[in-house]
Amino acid sequence: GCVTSLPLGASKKGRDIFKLSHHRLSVEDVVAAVGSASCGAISLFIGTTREDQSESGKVIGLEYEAYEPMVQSELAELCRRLRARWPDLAHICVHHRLGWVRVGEASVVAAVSSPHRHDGQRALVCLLDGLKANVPVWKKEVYEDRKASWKENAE
Amino acid sequence: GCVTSLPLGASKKGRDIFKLSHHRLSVEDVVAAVGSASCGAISLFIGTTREDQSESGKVIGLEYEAYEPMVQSELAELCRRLRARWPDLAHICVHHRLGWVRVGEASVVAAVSSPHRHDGQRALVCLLDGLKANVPVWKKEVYEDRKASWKENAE
Amino acid sequence: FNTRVCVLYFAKSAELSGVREELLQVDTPINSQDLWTRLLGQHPRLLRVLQGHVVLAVRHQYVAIDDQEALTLRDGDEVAVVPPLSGG
Amino acid sequence: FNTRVCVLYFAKSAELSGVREELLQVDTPINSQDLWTRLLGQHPRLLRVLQGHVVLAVRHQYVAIDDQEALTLRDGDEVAVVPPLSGG
Repeated sequence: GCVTSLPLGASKKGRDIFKLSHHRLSVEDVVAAVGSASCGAISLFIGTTREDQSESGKVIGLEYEAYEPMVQSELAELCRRLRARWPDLAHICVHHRLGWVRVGEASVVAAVSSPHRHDGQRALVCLLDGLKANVPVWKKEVYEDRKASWKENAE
Repeated sequence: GCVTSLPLGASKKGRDIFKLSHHRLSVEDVVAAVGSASCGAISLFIGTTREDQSESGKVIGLEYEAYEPMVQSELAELCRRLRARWPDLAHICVHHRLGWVRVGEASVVAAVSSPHRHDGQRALVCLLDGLKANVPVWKKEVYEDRKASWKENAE
Repeated sequence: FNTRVCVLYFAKSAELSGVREELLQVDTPINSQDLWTRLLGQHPRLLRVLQGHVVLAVRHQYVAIDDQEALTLRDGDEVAVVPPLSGG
Repeated sequence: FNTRVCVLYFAKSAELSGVREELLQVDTPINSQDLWTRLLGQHPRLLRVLQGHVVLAVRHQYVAIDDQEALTLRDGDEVAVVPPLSGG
């Protein structure tokens, strides 16, 4: 199927929820996934392709691919590191697009819930840093003339 | 009416959108308010009352009030400071509840859009710090026995 | 010189004063401490609880109680009693 | 000792090799550099472009090309060619 849902089981403190999807991402779904009666703070990030992002021409969209089982294992490892650093984190959720993503659509939605705001906000920054640095996902920009180029994360 | 919508006009770089509402906050509305074709990053925060938050008994909800015109002027001033520090910020949006808010419902949803992720995430932390420190909004916790106590932000 | 300002009470200060809004005659110019003392005279219960935990807002600008600057007030100016904030 | 591993190519490496997946006979134990050399022998175009910009993943663990440790491979083990990441 198009959707790979990878619930990784519950740690003592909370759930790690990863999903790779060929369909539009839902912010509501990610918010619901990290919602918790005991957690006051949800920190969330939405990454979207910008228009006119490239020097190589007008970008019309992105084509994503992933090494899916290793996305799962790398995200799980990343969450373990976040939970070691911020033991109070409740739930962590990452939804990432695969395949064709038009300009203006979200390619990633990530969220963290935590009892205290600062923990969650810091953990979210590291979650996205780690995602970009270590999780095997690739995108190529596709231009108006149908040419394309593989991107590389600077971070 | 119940809803005070305070569009503060556009700065050169983007919109500052503030809303005080007696109704459930919509994450989708806040995301839409900061959406921008030229901005790749939306950083968002949702603050929700936690269950069993207090030593004074089980919290059943919060009662919020605000000095509304000064909420507007203080948030505008806060946004001016954020834009001075991070000139690339696109749009800033804060929706805050007023009146009775049950445990588990969001009391604040805030978001910032920016071309680059780190700017937006840092600005959002400061937006919430500033909101808690300077924007004239008050809440009292209401307990099962209908007793209540006014809270004070630590930050 | 005598002027009539609109005093707003919020949160705990509204509970303690028993009013949310009132018109009040004050001498102007007046500094923040004297303005606060005037409010205390009006609502003595305010003192006990809020002393040291309150600022004023005059025409939507915060003013510390111990600010020495003389405020020139005009008829209808808003003065708000601002107990500790707890938004968010 | 000879074993048959499953090599996966992603992104630019899949474009350059022309395949996304193939079975490959390799000697084991083998270090990362020799494994990479074996892949280059299979797909010479990989070299020019990806040399210095690629890591491998062996059984879902990243291994740098210049890692000296000998890898003991078994039949069916996954080896992936990992060009620079661009998720998010």
